[in-house]
Amino acid sequence: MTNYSYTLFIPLIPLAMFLLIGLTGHKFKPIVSGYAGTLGLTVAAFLSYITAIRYFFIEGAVDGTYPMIKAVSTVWLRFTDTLHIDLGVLIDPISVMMLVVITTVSLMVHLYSLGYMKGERGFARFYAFLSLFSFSMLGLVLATNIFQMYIFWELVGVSSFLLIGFYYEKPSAVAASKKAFIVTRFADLGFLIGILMLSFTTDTFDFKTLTSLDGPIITSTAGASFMGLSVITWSLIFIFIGGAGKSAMFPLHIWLPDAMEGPTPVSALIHAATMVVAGVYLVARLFPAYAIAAPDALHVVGYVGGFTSLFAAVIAITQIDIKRVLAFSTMSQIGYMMMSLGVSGYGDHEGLGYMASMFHLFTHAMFKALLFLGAGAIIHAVHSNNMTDMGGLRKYMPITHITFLIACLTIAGIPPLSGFWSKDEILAAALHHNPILFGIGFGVAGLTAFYMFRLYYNIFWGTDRHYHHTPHEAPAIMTFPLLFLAVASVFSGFLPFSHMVTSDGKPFEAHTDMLVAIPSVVIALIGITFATIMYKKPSTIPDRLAGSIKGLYKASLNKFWFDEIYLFVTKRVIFAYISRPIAWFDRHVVDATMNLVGWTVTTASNKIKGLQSGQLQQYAMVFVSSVVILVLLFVYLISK
Amino acid sequence: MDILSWFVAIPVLTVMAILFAKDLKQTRIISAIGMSAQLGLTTWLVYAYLAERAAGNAAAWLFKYDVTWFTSLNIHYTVGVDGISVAMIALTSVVIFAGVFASWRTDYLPREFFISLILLSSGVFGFFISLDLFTMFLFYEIAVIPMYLLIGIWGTGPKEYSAMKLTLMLMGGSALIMVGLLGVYFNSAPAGQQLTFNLNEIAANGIPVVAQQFFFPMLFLGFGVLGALFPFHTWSPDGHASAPTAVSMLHAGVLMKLGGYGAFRVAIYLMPEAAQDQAWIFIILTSVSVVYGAFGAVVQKDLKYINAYSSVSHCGLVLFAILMMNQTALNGAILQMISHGLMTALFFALIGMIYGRTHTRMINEMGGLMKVLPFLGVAYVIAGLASLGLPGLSGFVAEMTIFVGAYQHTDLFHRFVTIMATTSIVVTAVYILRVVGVLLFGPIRDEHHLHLTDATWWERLSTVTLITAIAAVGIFPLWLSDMINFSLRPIVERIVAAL
Amino acid sequence: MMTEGIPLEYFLIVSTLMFFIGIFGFLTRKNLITMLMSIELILNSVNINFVAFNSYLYPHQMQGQFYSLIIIAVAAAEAAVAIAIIINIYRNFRSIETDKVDEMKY
Amino acid sequence: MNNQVMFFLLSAIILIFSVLTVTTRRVLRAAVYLLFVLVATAGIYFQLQYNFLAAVQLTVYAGGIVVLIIFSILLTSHISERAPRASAAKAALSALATVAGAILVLLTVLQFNFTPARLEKVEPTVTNVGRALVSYKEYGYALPFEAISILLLAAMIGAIVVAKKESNQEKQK
Amino acid sequence: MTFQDILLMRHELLLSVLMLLILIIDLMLKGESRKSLIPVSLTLFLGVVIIGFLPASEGSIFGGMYKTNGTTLLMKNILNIATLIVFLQSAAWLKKEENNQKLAEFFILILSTLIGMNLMISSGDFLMFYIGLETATIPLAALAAYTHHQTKSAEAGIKLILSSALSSGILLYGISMIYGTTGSVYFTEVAAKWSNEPLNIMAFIFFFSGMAFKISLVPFHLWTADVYEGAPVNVTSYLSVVSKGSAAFVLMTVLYTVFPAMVEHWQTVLYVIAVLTMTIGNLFALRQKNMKRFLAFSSIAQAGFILLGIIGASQLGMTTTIFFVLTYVFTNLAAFGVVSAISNETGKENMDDYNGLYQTNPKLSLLLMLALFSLAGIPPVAGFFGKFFLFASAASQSFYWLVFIAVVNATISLYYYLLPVKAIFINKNENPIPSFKSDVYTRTGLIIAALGTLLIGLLSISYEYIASLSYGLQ
Repeated sequence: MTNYSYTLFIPLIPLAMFLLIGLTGHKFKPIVSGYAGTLGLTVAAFLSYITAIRYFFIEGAVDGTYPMIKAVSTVWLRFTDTLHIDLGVLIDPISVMMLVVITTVSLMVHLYSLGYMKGERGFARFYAFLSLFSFSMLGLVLATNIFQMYIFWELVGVSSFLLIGFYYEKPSAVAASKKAFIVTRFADLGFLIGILMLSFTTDTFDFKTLTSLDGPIITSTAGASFMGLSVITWSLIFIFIGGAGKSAMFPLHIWLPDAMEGPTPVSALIHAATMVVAGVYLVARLFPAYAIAAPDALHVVGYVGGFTSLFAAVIAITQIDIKRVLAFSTMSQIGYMMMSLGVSGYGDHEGLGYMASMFHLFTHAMFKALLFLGAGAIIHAVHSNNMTDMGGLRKYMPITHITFLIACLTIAGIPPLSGFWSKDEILAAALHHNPILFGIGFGVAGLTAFYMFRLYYNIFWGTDRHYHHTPHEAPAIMTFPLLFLAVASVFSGFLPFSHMVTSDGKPFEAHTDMLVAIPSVVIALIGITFATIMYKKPSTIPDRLAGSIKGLYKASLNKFWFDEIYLFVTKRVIFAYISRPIAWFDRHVVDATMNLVGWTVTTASNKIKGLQSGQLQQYAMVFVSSVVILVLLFVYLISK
Repeated sequence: MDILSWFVAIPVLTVMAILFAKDLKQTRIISAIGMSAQLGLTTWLVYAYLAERAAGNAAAWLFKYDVTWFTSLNIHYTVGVDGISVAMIALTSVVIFAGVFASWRTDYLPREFFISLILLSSGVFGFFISLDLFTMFLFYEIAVIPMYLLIGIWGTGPKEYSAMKLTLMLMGGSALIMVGLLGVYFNSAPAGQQLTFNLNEIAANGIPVVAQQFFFPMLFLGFGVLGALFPFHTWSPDGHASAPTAVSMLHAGVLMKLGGYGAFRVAIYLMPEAAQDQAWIFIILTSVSVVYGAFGAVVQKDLKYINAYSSVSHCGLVLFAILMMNQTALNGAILQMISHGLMTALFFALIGMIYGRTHTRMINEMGGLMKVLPFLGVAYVIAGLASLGLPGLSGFVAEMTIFVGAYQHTDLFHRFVTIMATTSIVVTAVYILRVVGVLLFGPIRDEHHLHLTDATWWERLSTVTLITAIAAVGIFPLWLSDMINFSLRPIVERIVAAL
Repeated sequence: MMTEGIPLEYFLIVSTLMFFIGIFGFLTRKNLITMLMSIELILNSVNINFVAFNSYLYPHQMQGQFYSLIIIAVAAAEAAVAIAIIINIYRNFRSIETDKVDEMKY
Repeated sequence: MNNQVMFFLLSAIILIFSVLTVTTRRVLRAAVYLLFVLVATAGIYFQLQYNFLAAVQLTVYAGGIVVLIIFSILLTSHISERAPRASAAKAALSALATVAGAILVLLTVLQFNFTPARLEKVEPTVTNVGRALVSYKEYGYALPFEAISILLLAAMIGAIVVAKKESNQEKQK
Repeated sequence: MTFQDILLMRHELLLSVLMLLILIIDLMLKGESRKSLIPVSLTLFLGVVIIGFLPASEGSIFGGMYKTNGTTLLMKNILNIATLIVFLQSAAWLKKEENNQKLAEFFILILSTLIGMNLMISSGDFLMFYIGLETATIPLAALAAYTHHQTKSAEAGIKLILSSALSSGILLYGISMIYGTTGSVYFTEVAAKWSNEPLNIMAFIFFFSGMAFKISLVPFHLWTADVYEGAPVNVTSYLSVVSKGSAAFVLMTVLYTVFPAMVEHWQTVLYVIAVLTMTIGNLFALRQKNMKRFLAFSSIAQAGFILLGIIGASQLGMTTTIFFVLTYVFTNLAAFGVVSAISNETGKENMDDYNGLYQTNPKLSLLLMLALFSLAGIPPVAGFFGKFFLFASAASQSFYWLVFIAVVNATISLYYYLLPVKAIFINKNENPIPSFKSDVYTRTGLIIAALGTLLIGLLSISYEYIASLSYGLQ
């Protein structure tokens, strides 16, 4: 077996950069930090590529199966003899794939930010956080056990928090970062409970053991059940809640649109390409467990994914803020991936959904990062997030325009761009397993094409707005990543994914199912056509359409009032009906009881002061009657 | 003199030296030297302890030293350390070291301040090294009582009320402990044999179960008061809010740990049968503490109150874990004591430093301080992250050990309350982020705050010491955890054997 | 015998009644000197007890008798000091009524 | 028979004058009634043949203490002065406590079965009393005799300290 | 009777001789030279104290009326030391012009009461016991009324003498019944013939009430506060320390040696009285503003704690009781010493006057704090050990609820012990008591008390020594 222990450096280099920049960054010029971070990530990316090439192409499958290799593992914290948190590196198809995704996108974002963030206060801080995030995300995907994953899961959460709140003087950014952290934290609670339940039943954290076919999770009959579902199922559902939170699945999605308050490169990296797919990765990581031991849990995954993809797509149609459109689009696409996992079986061609999900994850990372970076360039040029402030930008920003168009076509699923291939596999898998989900997916494909082109036309076509200064193309340091990612978006669809990333590690042949491919392309084209009609030129159709379905439009525009619901729950219920009463109770009942004790004592003290009246005869009276009482008591009442 | 007694002797010698100090300058230099020596000694102790263990010394207690004190009552001055006490000693040294620097600029009666503070620490050290229940109790009270003066004289706000409340409630707790200890003593040996206060001898003899049922709740409640057990925690918010910085640090950081440590070392260890029978009552109380404290913190406006309620929550977790009575949970409890000790000390240090600049602790009167006080701001964020259990900082290690351990309990009830307790991590996130968001981020609210200066060198030293310790525990928990585990094993075996 | 036909209990009844009359006096008399007189009644009743016991039950020793003697002596000492103080009170308060002597209370 | 008459007479005097002592409103009369009580008590001692004791009772008590009391009464109150009555409530309470106490004690005392020690009687003659008074053996009373002298000395000095006028102090006032 | 036998009484004899000697010296001194009586008396008394420590044998003389053993000797020595400290602390007060005329009398009266206590301690029968008790009480009334021009002082005197007369009347009635039921007043014979008939128990309760008066146990305590407040401060400290300590010791020895047959009965009585005493004492102490009155109620509560030692009814009980008395002597004298020093210097006795005292008189403040902590039972000062062991004694008889009530009371007591501490250290004052330097006697007295307070607990030898002398029920 090949020695992959050098892979340890892939996460460690960004960590080192984080510490270096964090502790000494303020001593140098800001740009030094940028270079240092970028350099570090370049090395990490290089190592990742080498690893990928070695794993997939040089070593290849052993006995027809891609092996799961624990390259490094050391005990970090020991709970019991069997339960211990190890820190290590796990090399298997999905982790290697994720290495490539993360380092690629991250490197692009690092480069891009050199231009985008130039001159910002806290430039060094930005790069420190980026490095921290890269470290955490890499650690997450390389996790050898579920607890290590949880550790890095939390770390990416906090990096995300720090980066969303990068503009900490802006109240909306602070609020968004808080929201993101707390919502995901809430989901993480589910993850933690899931881990606790799982480890109690299986007595292990190790992924290898958990997912092996003769491991405890799959062989254990897990007798205890609750509400008709086994403990394993419950624990996997709980774990999925964690994943759903991070991946912004309905109803834990509300943080993602707000997270767009962060700098745009961050949105590209964290909230489009990498961190938000961690939930998908988590389910994929435990896939054998889901598929074999808890199909019910997998159904939950599928339905949540499907619903979210539709739900988010509907909202995306009406949003004005271009980053929010992209954010909802991301939610929708991740929902797709989840759905795909949900409709997958285990092994061989049954596992098509799994493969498709991973495939889509990969391609989505490329084109969504591209979209975000493109949006960043636009925002950089226009100084606004709203598409109402944009229009006709194709003239000013040709490179951005072209790359953005490619990305739109990719996400719409137009062949032969990468999005087509991965989406096609997902729909194929859904068709075979669950027609309802297929229907949803199919509809979403059309909606996606529509809202993406609505976005595209609104930005680049339509009428020119009055810009404060003429928008201009971004500098080369920013356009290079756009071009690179555009190339990746175009060609990554040709990767033989079914030969590399499969549910059981064994390659299989995936065929393009014309029955699925043709209708999906058609519906995408229909979507594009509608968008073209409505938005290419200024037109009253959108308004009229909105007027005719006013209720739905309003609901979509207001994101189905989910923010308000959450606000209600947190402010009105938790604050007003739990915390405040508790605080009140603590002061006025518990503390008052303690004070009451003191009050009773002092009051008693005052009440009985008459006993000491200063009157000698009263003293004598007490004396004598006490003697009498004592005699009565001890001679006649308590005598033995 | 044996090595461990120096832990008590150094503070006492320092106090004596301070008596000859002329002014603040000399006083604080002497204090700093003394406490640095203490920290050095601690480092040496940790090293020596680990070396002994590495050399294969498997005795439960190392560096034992025994002098008979009251022969006729069989009271001894017996000291010794195991992994748990070494860890607690290390915590104390770090916190008191940081505390001395955090109170570098005490200008009102500085000598008296440092004397009380260091005297208090000697009580804490004595408590942790004692193997004899009598001396343990003696040191316990020595540790508690200077609090009255420290809060009453150097405190802020309704300090007299708070100091009195704190002292009375804690001494009420220690009153219960006294009854409990006497009960233990008079049941410590079979009829006709020499009674003893020695922890291990009592454990070896075993206490009759009937007596346990009566004395266990007394001891547990008694120590629980100091451990901020609901509903006896109300001294904590007021007390901490009024106390001066270093005192809050020491009190929340170390003194509250005496409660947990005592509950474990005395109540659980000596009376496992009764503990097993009655655990459910206290488990309910402690899980209430955990959740209730966290929710209580959410709506507070005073930084110190937030942290005090947070301490109620976190210390509740300690007692909660202790009651689970299995190896992992107990390990988690000890880790949580250390972790909470460090981070709450850091919190209080920072709050003190911020208060020293802004002269308010109300979060709604401050805002955007990160911009003017970057060092303190970052440190505060780190403390907050530690508190909400971010991996890589100590809180995570402790909480996870507790949760995993508690969830390993075979009883469904225990697992259920464990899940209840885990919900606190979300609430913790809520109040921590609320503070960070309002206090540090956003625009600056008060124009006067624009001209604040960032941390001085002593403040930095104090802060960095604590952060280093937090990170050290958080990043490399294994040595600590293993050290504790090693010493827990015989204890847990005894507990299991008793059940 | 001069006590023939008189049971011991008679003496005890007399002494006990005297004792409680003394106590009643102590509790009700306003004048400090009469309170002192009540004390003398009490002591006298005790003396009767001692003497009666000695005479009826334990005549082989003179313990009771001597006890009475000592009590008489002590009573004298007590009375001397008490009267001195009462006179002092009279000087200070211009009254020897016990109700008035309550400067210190509570 | 004579004994009984004698005893009842003495008892009646004791009890009646006791009551009068504590109830009369004239202080001086109270002192005189007290004197009667004390004398009657001495009578009882005589009846019990404790002649020495009776003599001491008459000299010390009747002759000493009562005289002291009368002098102090003369010093502190007017002859005609009538002592104010105690308030009804106070009197009632006191009476209650006293009566309850008396009943309780009498009940207890009377239910006890006193058994005389059947040992040789020591006559309380003056010789025997004198011997015992200087004996330092068992049942000798030399020590109490000495000890009481210290008490008497101390009491005397105490009385003087309290009663004597402060020359300088009073003058200054 | 040999000279050796007489030597058994050396405490009493020496004190009597000293008393007479002072009387004679006083006759020879006139006017201002009278002041020299103070050092002379102190020196002579110091000699007596030292001689008291010389080794002595145990024995019984006067046919068992007078007995000595290790504990009685120890107790007498403790009382001697306490009295010495009281003398030292009184010097400043005695030197005042107003006391010039009656200097000797102060010493004589105190010494006579000390003799009375010693006799009481050594008594082997109820007769000597009674004489001792009265000798220890009657002169005290005169001392309480020592200050003529103060109405409070006279009031204290009359309250003490009349209350004590009533109480000794009741006590005597009890003793008469004891005599009537057992046929003797000798302790050994009473113990041998004791039966638990109702009359016996009643007699015991009458007797106990008289003793309870002396130790000021609730509900027989009502005189205490008024007398303590009214009497000159040094007399108060003598009353609260020496008088109370000796009475407590005697109560214990009597219970252990005379009434062992009714141990269960008197344990119940003590139980009830202890609870009452601690609670009522504490409740009253809470509200006091006058330091003397405050300490009076505190000493009542402390008396309640002492019962927890006595209730042990064993060697442990005796040891802990004597040990507590020892710690209590030093502790309370330290507290009273400070109060007396301040009172003698400024005439201020109220707690509010103490506000801000630390600023001006740090040493006195610290000492007072030390003493109060000791009274409250805070380690490492003596009071902690005393109290802990007392509770241990009660616990040894499984009176855990009693111990529980006691510790609750100890917590309440902490509240009021902290009040003066608060006044001294925390409260602000525009016009604090000015800084002053006490005379050498006072300081010596304070230092001795402070050392005792600090060291007696920590040095286990004192406890061990007492334990080696103590005995249980006989």
